[in-house]
Amino acid sequence: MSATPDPVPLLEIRGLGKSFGSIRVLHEVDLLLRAGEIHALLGENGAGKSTLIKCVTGVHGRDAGTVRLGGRDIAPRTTEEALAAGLATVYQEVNLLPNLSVAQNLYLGRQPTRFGIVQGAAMRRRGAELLRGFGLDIDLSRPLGSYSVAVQHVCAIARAVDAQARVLILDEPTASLDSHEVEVLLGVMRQLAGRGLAILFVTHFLDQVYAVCDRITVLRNGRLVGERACAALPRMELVRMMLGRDLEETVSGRAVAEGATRERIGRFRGLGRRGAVAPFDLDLHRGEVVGLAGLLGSGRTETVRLVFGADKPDAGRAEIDDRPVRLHSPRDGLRHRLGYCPEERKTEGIVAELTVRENIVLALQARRGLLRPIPRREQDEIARRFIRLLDIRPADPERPIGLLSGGNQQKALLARWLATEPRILILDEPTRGIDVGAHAEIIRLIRELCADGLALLVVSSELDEIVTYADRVVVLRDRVQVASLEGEAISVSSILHAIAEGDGAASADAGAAA
Amino acid sequence: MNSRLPVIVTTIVFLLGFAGCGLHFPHFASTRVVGNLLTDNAYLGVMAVGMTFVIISGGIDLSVGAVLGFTTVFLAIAIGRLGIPPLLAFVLVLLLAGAFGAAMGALIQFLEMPPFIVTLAGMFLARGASFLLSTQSIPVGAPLYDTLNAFALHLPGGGRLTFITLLMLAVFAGGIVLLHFTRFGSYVYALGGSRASTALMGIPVARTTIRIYALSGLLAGLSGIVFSLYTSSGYSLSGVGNELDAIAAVVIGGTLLSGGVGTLFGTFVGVLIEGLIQTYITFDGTLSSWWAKIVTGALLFAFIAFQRLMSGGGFRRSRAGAAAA
Amino acid sequence: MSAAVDAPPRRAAWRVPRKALPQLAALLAILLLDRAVSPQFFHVGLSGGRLFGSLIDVLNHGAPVAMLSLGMVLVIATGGIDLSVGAVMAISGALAASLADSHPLPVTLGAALAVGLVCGVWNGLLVAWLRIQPIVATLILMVAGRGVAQLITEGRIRTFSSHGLAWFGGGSVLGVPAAVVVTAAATVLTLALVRGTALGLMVEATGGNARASRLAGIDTRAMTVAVYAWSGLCAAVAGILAAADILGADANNAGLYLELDAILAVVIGGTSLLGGRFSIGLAVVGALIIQAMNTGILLSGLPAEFNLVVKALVVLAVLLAQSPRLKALGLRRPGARATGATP
Amino acid sequence: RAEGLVVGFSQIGSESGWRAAETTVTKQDAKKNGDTVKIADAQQKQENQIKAIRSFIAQGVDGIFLAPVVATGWHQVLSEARDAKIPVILLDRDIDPADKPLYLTAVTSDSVHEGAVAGDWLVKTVGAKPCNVVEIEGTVGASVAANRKEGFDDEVKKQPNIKIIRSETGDFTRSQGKQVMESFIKAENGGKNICAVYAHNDDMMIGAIQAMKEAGLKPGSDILTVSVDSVPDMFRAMIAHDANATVELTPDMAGPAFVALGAYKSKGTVPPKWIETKSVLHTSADGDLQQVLDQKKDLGY
Ligand SMILES: Nc1ncnc2c1ncn2[C@@H]1O[C@H](COP(=O)(O)OP(=O)(O)OP(=O)(O)O)[C@@H](O)[C@H]1O
Ligand SMILES: Nc1ncnc2c1ncn2[C@@H]1O[C@H](COP(=O)(O)OP(=O)(O)OP(=O)(O)O)[C@@H](O)[C@H]1O
Ligand SMILES: [Mg+2]
Ligand SMILES: [Mg+2]
Repeated sequence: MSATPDPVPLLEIRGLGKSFGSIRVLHEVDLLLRAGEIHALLGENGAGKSTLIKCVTGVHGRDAGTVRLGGRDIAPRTTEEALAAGLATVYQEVNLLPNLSVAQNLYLGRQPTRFGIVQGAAMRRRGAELLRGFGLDIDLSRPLGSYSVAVQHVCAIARAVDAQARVLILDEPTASLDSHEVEVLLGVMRQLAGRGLAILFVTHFLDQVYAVCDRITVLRNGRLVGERACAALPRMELVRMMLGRDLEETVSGRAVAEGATRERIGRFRGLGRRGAVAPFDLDLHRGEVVGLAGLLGSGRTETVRLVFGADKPDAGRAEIDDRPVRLHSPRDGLRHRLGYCPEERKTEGIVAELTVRENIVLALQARRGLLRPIPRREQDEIARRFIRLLDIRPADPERPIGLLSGGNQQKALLARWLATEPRILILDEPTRGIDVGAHAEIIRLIRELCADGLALLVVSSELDEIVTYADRVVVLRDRVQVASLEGEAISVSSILHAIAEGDGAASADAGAAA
Repeated sequence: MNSRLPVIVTTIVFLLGFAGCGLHFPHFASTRVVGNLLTDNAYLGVMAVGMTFVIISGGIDLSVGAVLGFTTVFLAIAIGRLGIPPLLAFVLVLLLAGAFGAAMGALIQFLEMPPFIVTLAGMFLARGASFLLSTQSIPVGAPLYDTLNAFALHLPGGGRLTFITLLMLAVFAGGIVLLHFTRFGSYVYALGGSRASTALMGIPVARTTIRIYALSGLLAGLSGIVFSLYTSSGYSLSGVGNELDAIAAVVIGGTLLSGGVGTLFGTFVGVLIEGLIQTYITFDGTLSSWWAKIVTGALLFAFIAFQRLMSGGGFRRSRAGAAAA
Repeated sequence: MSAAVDAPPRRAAWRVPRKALPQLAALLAILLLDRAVSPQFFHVGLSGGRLFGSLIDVLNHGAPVAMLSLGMVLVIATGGIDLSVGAVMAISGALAASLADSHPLPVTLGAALAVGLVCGVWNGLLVAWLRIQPIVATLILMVAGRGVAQLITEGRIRTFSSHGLAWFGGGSVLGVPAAVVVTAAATVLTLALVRGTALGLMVEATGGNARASRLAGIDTRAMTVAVYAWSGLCAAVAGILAAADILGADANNAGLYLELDAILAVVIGGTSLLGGRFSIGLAVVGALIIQAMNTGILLSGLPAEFNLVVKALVVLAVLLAQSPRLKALGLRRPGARATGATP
Repeated sequence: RAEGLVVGFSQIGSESGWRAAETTVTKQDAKKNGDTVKIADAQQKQENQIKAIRSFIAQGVDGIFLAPVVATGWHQVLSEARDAKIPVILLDRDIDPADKPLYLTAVTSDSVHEGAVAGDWLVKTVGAKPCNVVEIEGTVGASVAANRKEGFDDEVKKQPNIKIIRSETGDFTRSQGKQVMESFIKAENGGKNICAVYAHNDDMMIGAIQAMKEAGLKPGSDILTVSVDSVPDMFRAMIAHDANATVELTPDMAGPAFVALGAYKSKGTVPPKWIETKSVLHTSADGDLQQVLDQKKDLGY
């Protein structure tokens, strides 16, 4: 691991309590962070991890408790003050500015200036250096918004790392990264810890925890479950701490019986869009899960958007049930019983201020049309059913969805599409930011769904996850389909091979612009 | 590059428009007309600079026209009636206008009230205040005014670059430096991109917001000074509706009202385009007052539509969430 | 700014069940103020079979702005804005007045409404298809529209004598002025249209997050065109009322600056200019608040040059009263940053 | 070479029927003497008028007519006109005396005088009876409004029996005039305390007349009315005995102006600095109301 942590805590959180209105979100939480250690903060979706972080860094005020940094009480009222005190944070939602250049985003507030004039060139040079440290080689003068979430997330991390703070807080930084970028990031974290930085690390990937962390603090329903040394804590034990119950081991292997009829629902030929993806062929069958694998920026999202009709293809044709159809808008997709859970939850998924109920019935309502409003009773019924089915927490259908934790928002979005009883369901990074428990549930769900005869098209950066449920894996590289693996041929190594095949540069231009 | 395109297009559109008028009317393509175009829109230009800052930061300021009116009356009374030395009066009024803007910024920031409404109330207040000062129009007889107005760089062909023209150009230059080359400028864009994110990045949101509106108020005051030089008088009704002209100029210049995107040069061209439309109308002169309005609208539409089409109006997918209007 | 991140932002704050309280309280307060400046404010009598009194005036003169706010509230809920309503009022009024004496009433009304609809659709197309920013898109019609209206009346005040059209100004139903009846009916109709169908949900979704709504299969463009069309229609009705009120169409002044009052009414009604959640009923209340204020100023006999200052102060007071931030300092609203978090 | 002069006319706007009439008449006059007139509508904005004048100069017109929206702020642009040797004639409103040398002549009525005429009529009509007057003012800040108020108020102040009890702005428009009158009626005990209304223009008065009728009052007898402009609708009202008196403000300001300009251009004769148009008083008692109305019909009111 990293440098041996010295005993005196650098950051000391004691008895921290927080409630939003009537809802108590945090109860007397303690957390000790020592200089030079990497400390994992774990818990289910909605456990209160992000809230804890926001209370410490001055986004929220806290109701009770003390925070001491280097033995001094601190009570930052804004992230600005927190930063000044030495707490650099990457919050769960990528919080950078899509309209500013990458360089500006990296150095906003710390731009090098002479006589008040920002030294653009110098800034870009330093920025390029910094990003290369993360294996990212992109044009820093282009607006950040033109790069994929993954790229944006790396920039956010780089920004925080560069802040020269004493404590670095990372809230699910790896959620949208692929294995390669995760490796790079973990490497950087080790280095920093080696330099004596204290790092608080929130994630749902236990492997990553065991790979870098020294200690683990676990929250459940806003309560401290305990702090353990990583080495002394077996995985099963950890999961029990998080869920408060055992996680029944997920059996791997295909869901549906091999003999099941492979009746074809969707058939796509030569579908493509300039600047997004090269023309590709794709078949989708009843009760089949097709996995889309590839590096970041390989064009997976673009691919599925074309299939759904979110973007207009400029080439190729689509057939549903062997009848040619026009999929040029989401409404077309909806009409032909397709569903699509987008990757970018915040900007393309939820309508933050609407309630969970309204968000769930939205697509169904759109399908029924303006003049056939869903009666309130039916809405409540639907909402309650899916809240139960997906165990969305808190189980309050009338809460603005914006107030839910990231993972629970994701579940609500899944519910939105399941409510429309689609025949083809497209999931772009469905398990991103989902806790171990829910993760297992969603995978089970995917299985059940295809057992019920759905055709699923799943984009995921987690290969071992794809392997567990995919009947077929389509691999993309640089916006081109490079391989399609069937049945027994599917394995993490074979996918990796297909991705890497022949060119190691694939990762270099990850997220390189369209 | 995505943010450059509209400006380039707008500029082209303006040049085409000017060329068109030049061919259409004999006396049009002259330095004199160009000089007039700048002089007559100097006050609007100054006002539009402030408006650009506000709009890029995702806000809006409806009070500027009224502040202009107030300033002219204030100056007329201070200089014309109370005999306060002009320069001192200028300083006073600028301080007043700046403070007024800052106050509105504070309301917007700390009470989370929508800028549109706060500044609308500000508009009523400023206009009302100028009524209270005086409902008559008051001449300003100050030697300084005459000397400043007399001063002008003469262009070949009867054109003149007057003092207020140069002042406007200076304001634009200063604004460009401030907006495009300083930290403050980048904060302005940041706020327009996303207030929430900006705050989470540890940028002083409150201070920046207040400064932006203070700046807008200040420049509105300055445009009031320009206007009072322009007419050497003060009148409580001057500047009615100018806020809309300024907003239109800014937006025609390719700035997004949703904030985060835009340039000052674009605004400059926007001001010229508005001026050009008016000059066209007066040069034509055969239009009845209602046809004049209709044609103004039509030209406005023509410019904007043409602009949209040239910069590819189609439904493009952009991941720049905030920028996606 | 935490509010905007993960706490209910301003708009959500309006949704607390007692959300109507601030507006209603403000209205009551202003009415009482009016009562203070003119003792017989609440007196309501009958004159010529028509209710008569300052209170009735408030309703009667509030009608046009209330009509406008019915359309405006939907436009704003989608995150747009419609500056052209004043001009559209002028056009429809001018058309109605110039047709009234030569054509049967249905034709007159039909034409006036149709022209309003056309204007609205035009705005909608500019916003939804050419994707011009609403404020500019509607600015075009705001400028040109008044010209069109003057073109119809040739710049003069076009008076008419048709009793049919005049009824909308002078007529009454069971003593209630026609304008009030019409507006009330329109309000009910709008509510039925919006809450009786899925329109309300879809508009709020579109205003809340247009991209997400589109991906959820909502036809956001059609939605946009629809709301602007409705706004145009409402403006046309307001135009008819205004013309009927003075038995003539005054193309130059009809609806001048009313767009601002309408927007103000909507915001006072608690709908955010950022789009999303909206309330039709409260927008109408907002319109009444504004009119109650104006009538009060007239009754007070205050010198004319004070009017604007008073108006500004009242507006600020009303908005302050309902500012979520102030509430936050009072009852600690979710997400409100407890600024004194020092242990 | 009085033939075919090119004249630029910077018109204030088209805010009222009277304004429209002035514009129409100007066009008609121009057609009569075979001149061409370029009209620029300033939409109530001085800056637009200045822009218009500048572009007239740039186009090298033979003369400029200016209906100034305010009295002040013309020095600079008028000097430019003088430097360009283009004579300027003011229509219907005068400007700051300091700028007298900058224009050829001013064809205006005296709006203070108009107010005085109205006041004088009221004084004569009520005689010694006590009389409470309510006044509906023009747009706050408009010089005409200020002057017509001044003229009227001074005239009635001399009489102890006449009191101005209320005064509000009606923005020169019918609907505002109506709304203001309604509030006056409510505030003055159903209008029983009101003996006369004075409005700064006819449009507002016509609105007020409507308000009185709706309140069950008889304008013209229960409450006396006097206003300024003499637009056709006011004559119709007087013929119907709904109104008592209106002071004429002729829309034909351009006629004399063209004459003066023509003479100046051809023979260089310098006209007097002020060509005053008469402010005739019309009352419902006159016999010739119908004729006057017929003359006014096609003037584009
Ligand atoms: N602003 C808020 N107002 C009300 N409730 C909130 C607010 N923010 C968070 N919550 C609630 O607090 C609880 C904890 O949320 P939090 O985001 O901290 O969970 P988390 O541990 O980060 O989950 P995840 O792993 O999915 O990110 C959730 O139930 C959420 O609904
Ligand atoms: N609107 C856009 N403008 C410019 N570039 C874009 C845009 N959208 C996507 N890109 C780029 O296109 C590439 C493909 O993006 P896409 O998200 O499809 O890749 P992916 O394989 O889905 O990766 P991810 O794991 O992020 O989904 C990304 O590198 C992204 O930077
Ligand atoms: Mg979280
Ligand atoms: Mg993707």
